[in-house]
Amino acid sequence: MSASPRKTDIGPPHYEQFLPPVIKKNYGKWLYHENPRPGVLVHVAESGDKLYSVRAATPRILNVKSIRLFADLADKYCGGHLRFTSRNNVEFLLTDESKIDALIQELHALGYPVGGTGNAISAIVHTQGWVHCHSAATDASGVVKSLMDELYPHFVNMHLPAKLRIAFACCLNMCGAVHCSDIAILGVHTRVPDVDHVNLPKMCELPTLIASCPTGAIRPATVNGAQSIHIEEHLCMYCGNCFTVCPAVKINNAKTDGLSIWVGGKVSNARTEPKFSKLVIPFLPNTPPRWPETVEAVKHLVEVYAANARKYERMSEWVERIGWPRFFKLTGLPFTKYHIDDFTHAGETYKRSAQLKH
Amino acid sequence: MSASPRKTDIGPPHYEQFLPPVIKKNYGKWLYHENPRPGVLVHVAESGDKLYSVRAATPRILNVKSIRLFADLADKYCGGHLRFTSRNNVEFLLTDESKIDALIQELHALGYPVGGTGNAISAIVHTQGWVHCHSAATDASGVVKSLMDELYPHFVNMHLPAKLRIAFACCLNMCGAVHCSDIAILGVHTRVPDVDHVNLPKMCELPTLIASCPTGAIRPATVNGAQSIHIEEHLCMYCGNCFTVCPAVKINNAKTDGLSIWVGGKVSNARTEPKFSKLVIPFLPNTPPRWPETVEAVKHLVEVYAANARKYERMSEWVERIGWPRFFKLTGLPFTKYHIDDFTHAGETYKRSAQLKH
Amino acid sequence: MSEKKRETPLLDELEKGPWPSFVTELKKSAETPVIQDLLGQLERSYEEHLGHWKHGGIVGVMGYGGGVIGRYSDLPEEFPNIAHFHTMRVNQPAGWFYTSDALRKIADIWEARGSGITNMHGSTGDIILLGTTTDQLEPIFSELTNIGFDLGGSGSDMRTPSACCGPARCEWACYDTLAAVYDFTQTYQDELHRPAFPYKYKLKFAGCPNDCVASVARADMSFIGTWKDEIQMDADQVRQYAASGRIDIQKDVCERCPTQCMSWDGNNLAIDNGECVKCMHCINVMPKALRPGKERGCTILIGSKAPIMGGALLSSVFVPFIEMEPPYEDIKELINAIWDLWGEHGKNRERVGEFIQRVGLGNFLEQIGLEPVPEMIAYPRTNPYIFFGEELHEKQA
Amino acid sequence: MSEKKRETPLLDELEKGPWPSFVTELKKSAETPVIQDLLGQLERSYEEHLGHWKHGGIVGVMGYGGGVIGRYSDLPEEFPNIAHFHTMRVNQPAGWFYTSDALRKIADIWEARGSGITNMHGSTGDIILLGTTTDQLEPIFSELTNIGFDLGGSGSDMRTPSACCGPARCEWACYDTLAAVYDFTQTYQDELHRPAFPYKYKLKFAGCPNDCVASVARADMSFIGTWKDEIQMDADQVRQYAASGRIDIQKDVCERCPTQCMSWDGNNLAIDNGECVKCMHCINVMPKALRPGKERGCTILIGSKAPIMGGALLSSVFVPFIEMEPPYEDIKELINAIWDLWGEHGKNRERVGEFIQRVGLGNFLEQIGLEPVPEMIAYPRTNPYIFFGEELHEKQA
Ligand code: SRM
Ligand code: SRM
Ligand code: SRM
Ligand code: SRM
Ligand code: SF4
Ligand code: SF4
Ligand code: SF4
Ligand code: SF4
Ligand code: SF4
Ligand code: SF4
Ligand code: SF4
Ligand code: SF4
Repeated sequence: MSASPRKTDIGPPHYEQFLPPVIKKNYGKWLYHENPRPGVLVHVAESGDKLYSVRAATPRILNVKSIRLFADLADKYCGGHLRFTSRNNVEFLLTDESKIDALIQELHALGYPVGGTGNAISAIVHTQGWVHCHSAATDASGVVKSLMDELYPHFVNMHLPAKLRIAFACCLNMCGAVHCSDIAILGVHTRVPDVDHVNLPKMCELPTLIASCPTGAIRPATVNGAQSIHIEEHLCMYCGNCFTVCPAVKINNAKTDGLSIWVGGKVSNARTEPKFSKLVIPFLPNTPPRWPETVEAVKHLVEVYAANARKYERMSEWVERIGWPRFFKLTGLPFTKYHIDDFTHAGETYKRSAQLKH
Repeated sequence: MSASPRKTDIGPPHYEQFLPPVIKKNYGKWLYHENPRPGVLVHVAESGDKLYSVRAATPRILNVKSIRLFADLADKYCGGHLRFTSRNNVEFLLTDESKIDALIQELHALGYPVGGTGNAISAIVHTQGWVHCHSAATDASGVVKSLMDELYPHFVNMHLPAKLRIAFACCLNMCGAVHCSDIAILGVHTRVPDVDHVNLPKMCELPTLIASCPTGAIRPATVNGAQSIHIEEHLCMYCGNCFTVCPAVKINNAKTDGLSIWVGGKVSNARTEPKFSKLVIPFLPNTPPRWPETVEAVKHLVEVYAANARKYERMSEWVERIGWPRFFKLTGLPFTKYHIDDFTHAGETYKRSAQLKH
Repeated sequence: MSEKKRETPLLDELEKGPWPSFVTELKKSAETPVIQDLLGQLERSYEEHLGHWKHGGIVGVMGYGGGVIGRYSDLPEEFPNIAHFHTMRVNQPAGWFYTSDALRKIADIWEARGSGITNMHGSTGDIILLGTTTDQLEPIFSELTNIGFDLGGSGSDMRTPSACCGPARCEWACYDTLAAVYDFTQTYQDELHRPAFPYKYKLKFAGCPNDCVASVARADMSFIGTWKDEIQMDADQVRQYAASGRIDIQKDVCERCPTQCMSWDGNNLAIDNGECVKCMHCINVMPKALRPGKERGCTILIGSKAPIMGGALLSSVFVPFIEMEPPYEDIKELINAIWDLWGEHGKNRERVGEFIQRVGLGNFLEQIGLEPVPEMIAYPRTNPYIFFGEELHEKQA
Repeated sequence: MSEKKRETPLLDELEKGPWPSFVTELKKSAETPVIQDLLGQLERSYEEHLGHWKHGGIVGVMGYGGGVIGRYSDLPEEFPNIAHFHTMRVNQPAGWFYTSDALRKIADIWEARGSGITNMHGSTGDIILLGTTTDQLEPIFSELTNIGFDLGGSGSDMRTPSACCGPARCEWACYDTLAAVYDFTQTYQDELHRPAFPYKYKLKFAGCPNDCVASVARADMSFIGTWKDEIQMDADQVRQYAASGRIDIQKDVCERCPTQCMSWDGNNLAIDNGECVKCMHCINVMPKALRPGKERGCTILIGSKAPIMGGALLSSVFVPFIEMEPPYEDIKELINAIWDLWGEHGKNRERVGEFIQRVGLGNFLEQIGLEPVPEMIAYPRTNPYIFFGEELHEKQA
């Protein structure tokens, strides 16, 4: 192949070539949809045509061998057409309703369960972790796998009050959009980074490094003769941004890295406006291979939510109705000073009224 | 008198000596109240006793001669008992319902109209202005008098959807607590202060002066030999705090001082939480003796509110229901870049959702 | 100059109209030279659109640092009788209750030794005696103390506390606001008269969440009455309100309840009191039928202020619920702890509300020894910038 | 070392349980030395609770600055086969639609020249090819372009835009998200491949306010479909939903409407469309009965991002409503104006959302020549610190 002249800036292939005939024909002319069973959607067009989507879970890390399996299934059931979702599930696009059961059976047999639609827990948006990233406070795929093994029943059923979106990110860069999820798990560093004064001068630009600190904790300093930096411990909140711009400032710490849990974020505009996730568990220990403390904590949050929220009430909407004091009571989670914001807009998060439940 | 030994730290007289018998008897045992007519409240005690309060307007600036008139009325109608309110009205405390009409007639005759109760516009909380303060961008009592002459019908009636609280302050120090009123009028300086370099060194402490600037616009500078300051024009938003700590930095400016209008603040916890007033008219000219532009603007706001708000809906609650875009449409007020916050928490005021009326 | 009456054509405009006129009040003493000059300078301000006051040296009474605001005309030659025109702040009686007798005594003193002009009252709550000369301050002070009055606050001290009429004239008072404001004012006389704080510190006492003294907006410490148990209801009275037709209980009451915790079936009103946030609305609308509960106390909030310098603040929850029983020991311990901490670490002209934001509410609570509770916040932090400090892993260990 | 299979007792634990296992995915290529070392290093991380990757020099393909993330093991001696383990980001097709054929071609290339491990997909939307060596980058790139694929973004460039399935598979799409994402991606190929911005710039296209690509939280520019006119209603279908008993129209629909602009009398559903804020809830609950209106377009919001460094932001309204018609000239003019301004005045690693807050939304709009409208704000300023500048009085004059 590589004989042919070098091509650049061609951009992605045009999507049209990937659309199945039923979509080409009814493009933009869909009338409504139904969700007959978990993981199955049917979209009905003005023309009366029907498109069946069967959604299956993936670990997101996919071996090309598995991709070929999906391709084979697509050929067998969907005239070769499939897609992936914004939450990393795979969707098979059928026109023949009668083939759905067989497809689902094959998928389950291959270990890719069908579900994630409607008021369920869909796949966890997540990140690289120890598999590929340098700033990970914990692994991503392992935590996600451990969680979804436990939350599995909520993926293959649709019994929750509303959609429950879970996200995971392995460091404060938050590549998984944990900042706006119903439940978010965030890897956190909790110690001031160690500075490698020997390599720093070679590896990093001081101005960029100093500018990288959100709290201005980094000061220039001369360490055994060489230009380096000093970190004001009391100003450091371990975000790791210095490490992002300078590998000689080591943020990873086997003993003190851990996980934190956040709830009540939301992206859609449905009913209530989009909002950020809020801290509910500041720190949990980093315990591979199964992170039992984290799994328990998330499971507990899901259960309390499921037991108390009203129909069509997202996690955030439920908490706002009952109020945060009640949330901490119901979940039994301790409220600490760590929960109280102390960054730039902290004052905006204080309760500035006497409207309280006593 | 002044022969007697010098007393200090005695504090205010004990309130009990000022309470009328009916209050002493029913203290803390009031059952309910009614508001039979504008300016008249009747409080009924568990004992069945009734206390009638007749509320009259004052200009707040009171001549001792007027205070004696009030004292005489209190003797004649109330066994010598009266009080003032947190909004500077005077309240006469009667037990004999039959005397109310006569009292009201005398008060009107003396020029102190009765009203301000219930869903009305009560007295305007205000400040010193040119009568006594040094940093006033405009006069207080004159603007208030001009406004209340026009809003008078809303003081002597109770036809508004809810209480409408108006406040006035003559500079950004906001002694009148305009920051949380349904409608607020705020005197504003709009030019960088003039520095009197000759007197500054004698009159002011440089560190205090420099520290006084919320935006850090004040820099030390040597002006014709002497230590003085330089003000970064683009950083100055004319708050006048430098003048408060240093009279040599002159903030008052006959040509450019003016007034601004704010709406939608609230103090009570009723229904909705307390909130700040928001800017709706950035600048109106300073036009004594009657400030027609300001009077017109406020009157217009009251009318639009009265015509559109629902029963028991404070200004802020009405605006929040219809939304700010609709508010600017209904009032016809121009929306400008001045309305968009650009101070510390500005980003918190941006609309961060797609929930819009189109 | 102060002989002949001054022309005040602009001010005269403000004697017209139905609202009581401050110009008329001034002119009631038109015969005095002081008022002549005051009118003259004010007319001049109206002509020029410019104030003519300046602050000069601190003035006051012996042993006090607060209570007097020094004022000087910047046109002393033209208006010699107001060259000095200081304000005295006199601590009002709790709830602004007076007898005619007390008012006359104040009037006499002020007419004899001052301008005869007052503000009833200043917006912190004091009786404002507007305009006198330095030499009169001491005599006025001793005459005031002789009739039982004292000065209020000014400068960086505890400011004159104020309170709503509370149990004296209101059925909704959840604690005795008058007893409280009197007690705290007396307890802190030294802090009130002798400025020793980084900045001013204001206390306001409101008997219920209607907050009729605007404490949540204008007090460094806001005491807002509230209750814990069920709203007291008289079911017949509810029905009478419904019958009266003056209010629509479903629309005007239930649907306006912030927590939607009320339901009305046309005959019975049910309140899910556990969900009630004590906003007062339903009680306000039906005072004959509903009343605050019986387990009463107050919510203490902290830190409100005007914009200077970091921006205006509303007070935020500090103690969600506490009973208000004299001698208020627990509360005074808290206040002393706050004053010690803020007094030591607060910057010059930094209000306590700004101080708390600077050091962080969590640290602030830790320093004064108060447990953080979720009632203190609207919602937990959304940013992950958590200062764990060493404790975290000590705790783990 | 990479000869004999590595023991991975900890990772093996993650092959248990019903959820598909990434470990199993890795082991599907257990025969390759690369995966042996990857498993080995990962097992090591699980033992030590520590990652073993470092970033080193920038790597990439000729003429591009983005699209490849350089990764190096910090234990190269022990795991030589992953000493270099770079990620290639491949720009996904709009809406993530594929044919089996296209997927097989990618699989073949990646198996031959890379680890054979992918992410379908990365959270920006790219196909992530996880792990190869520097010398393979060019050959892989040319083979990818030969099958019609190109690299995505990384570094301070425009990042790979993404879109929801939109009109291809959704009845609620208010504009053609696939056409739009394709057009903008092609228009800005240079900005996508050659980092020249202060920081990254992400575009996400959602067909309606449900925002199925999380654009409001994760895109510097969020295109959210919406409509202007009435919600389309099929009254019979509404009644059938009511009859079905599956939803209570009063409780589940009307009472959950954020503006309370719907009313249901048991037979007819009325919508006061003027008050509707297009939240989608009622439509979501009754897809057979309700649909977005016919006058469709999108709301453009700007500035969302993760916490680094000033704190996370949601996008804020930039253009309240605009029709989405190719070639999208007006929008492209706006984008170019933003990139010019931000490109010139933005600080290194300052996202556009942070830039706007620093310079002030008002000034930002003025600079790019857009009129401020109240739709852009939640509420007007509450602080009086207004920078009037000279214009004010020029205007007056
Ligand atoms: C396939 C997908 C779009 C894509 O191009 O990939 C999609 C597809 C649909 N979404 Fe979505 N949404 C998809 C991600 C999202 C996201 C983004 C995310 O999760 O990161 C959101 C925002 C979530 C949030 O707010 O945090 C999202 C918020 C919604 C909502 C609003 C839910 C709410 O009440 O807030 C609806 C409406 C509903 O569910 O009733 C919706 C509805 C739908 C419908 C019913 C639209 C339709 O008529 O076809 C589709 C089936 C939903 C289902 O799964 O039951 N979709 N949807 C995404 C599937 C992800 C997955 O594999 O699970
Ligand atoms: C006399 C006074 C307290 C005092 O000790 O001086 C007072 C007295 C009463 N207030 Fe008040 N309020 C007084 C200032 C306030 C303030 C403070 C202020 O205006 O600066 C507020 C907060 C205003 C705000 O939120 O901005 C205030 C918010 C209320 C409310 C809540 C109104 C609302 O819906 O938000 C009520 C309840 C009601 O009106 O139904 C209330 C109710 C009452 C009642 C009915 C209480 C009672 O049962 O006696 C009293 C008669 C009200 C009336 O005027 O109709 N009072 N009230 C103050 C009279 C001021 C005046 O002269 O007009
Ligand atoms: C007299 C009074 C206004 C009135 O006409 O009622 C007043 C008058 C002054 N205030 Fe005030 N403030 C008065 C109540 C207030 C209030 C309202 C309140 O206390 O409820 C506030 C807003 C609430 C607060 O405390 O934040 C208030 C916020 C200020 C500020 C801004 C403080 C801040 O932190 O933002 C200043 C500036 C300063 O302290 O330097 C200030 C400063 C001043 C000064 C001393 C001007 C100065 O820079 O020296 C004024 C003296 C005027 C004069 O010539 O007499 N005054 N001041 C009020 C006191 C009368 C009394 O004791 O009863
Ligand atoms: C691969 C991916 C995570 C994943 O597993 O899916 C990823 C991986 C990295 N991200 Fe990310 N980000 C990825 C999507 C995101 C997202 C989500 C999104 O785009 O929707 C975000 C949050 C939204 C946003 O842009 O703010 C995100 C916010 C960051 C940040 C913080 C940026 C900020 O302004 O706060 C950084 C730090 C930085 O840029 O230096 C970052 C930096 C990184 C770096 C390059 C680490 C670094 O410091 O160099 C990671 C490389 C990992 C690796 O070894 O491959 N990544 N990153 C995602 C890109 C795949 C793709 O192209 O499809
Ligand atoms: S979240 Fe942090 S550790 Fe995880 S992939 Fe993104 S940058 Fe790497
Ligand atoms: S970890 Fe974050 S806070 Fe700490 S020094 Fe580095 S950049 Fe600053
Ligand atoms: S608001 Fe300003 S000008 Fe008016 S009295 Fe207070 S400090 Fe003086
Ligand atoms: S007026 Fe305010 S902003 Fe301007 S220099 Fe003085 S203190 Fe600073
Ligand atoms: S605050 Fe409450 S108790 Fe005090 S007067 Fe107002 S309504 Fe009555
Ligand atoms: S007091 Fe307020 S919150 Fe409580 S029931 Fe009445 S209206 Fe509802
Ligand atoms: S964002 Fe709207 S249009 Fe796009 S898939 Fe989701 S629901 Fe459909
Ligand atoms: S779309 Fe939302 S706002 Fe509009 S009517 Fe339906 S529920 Fe109400």
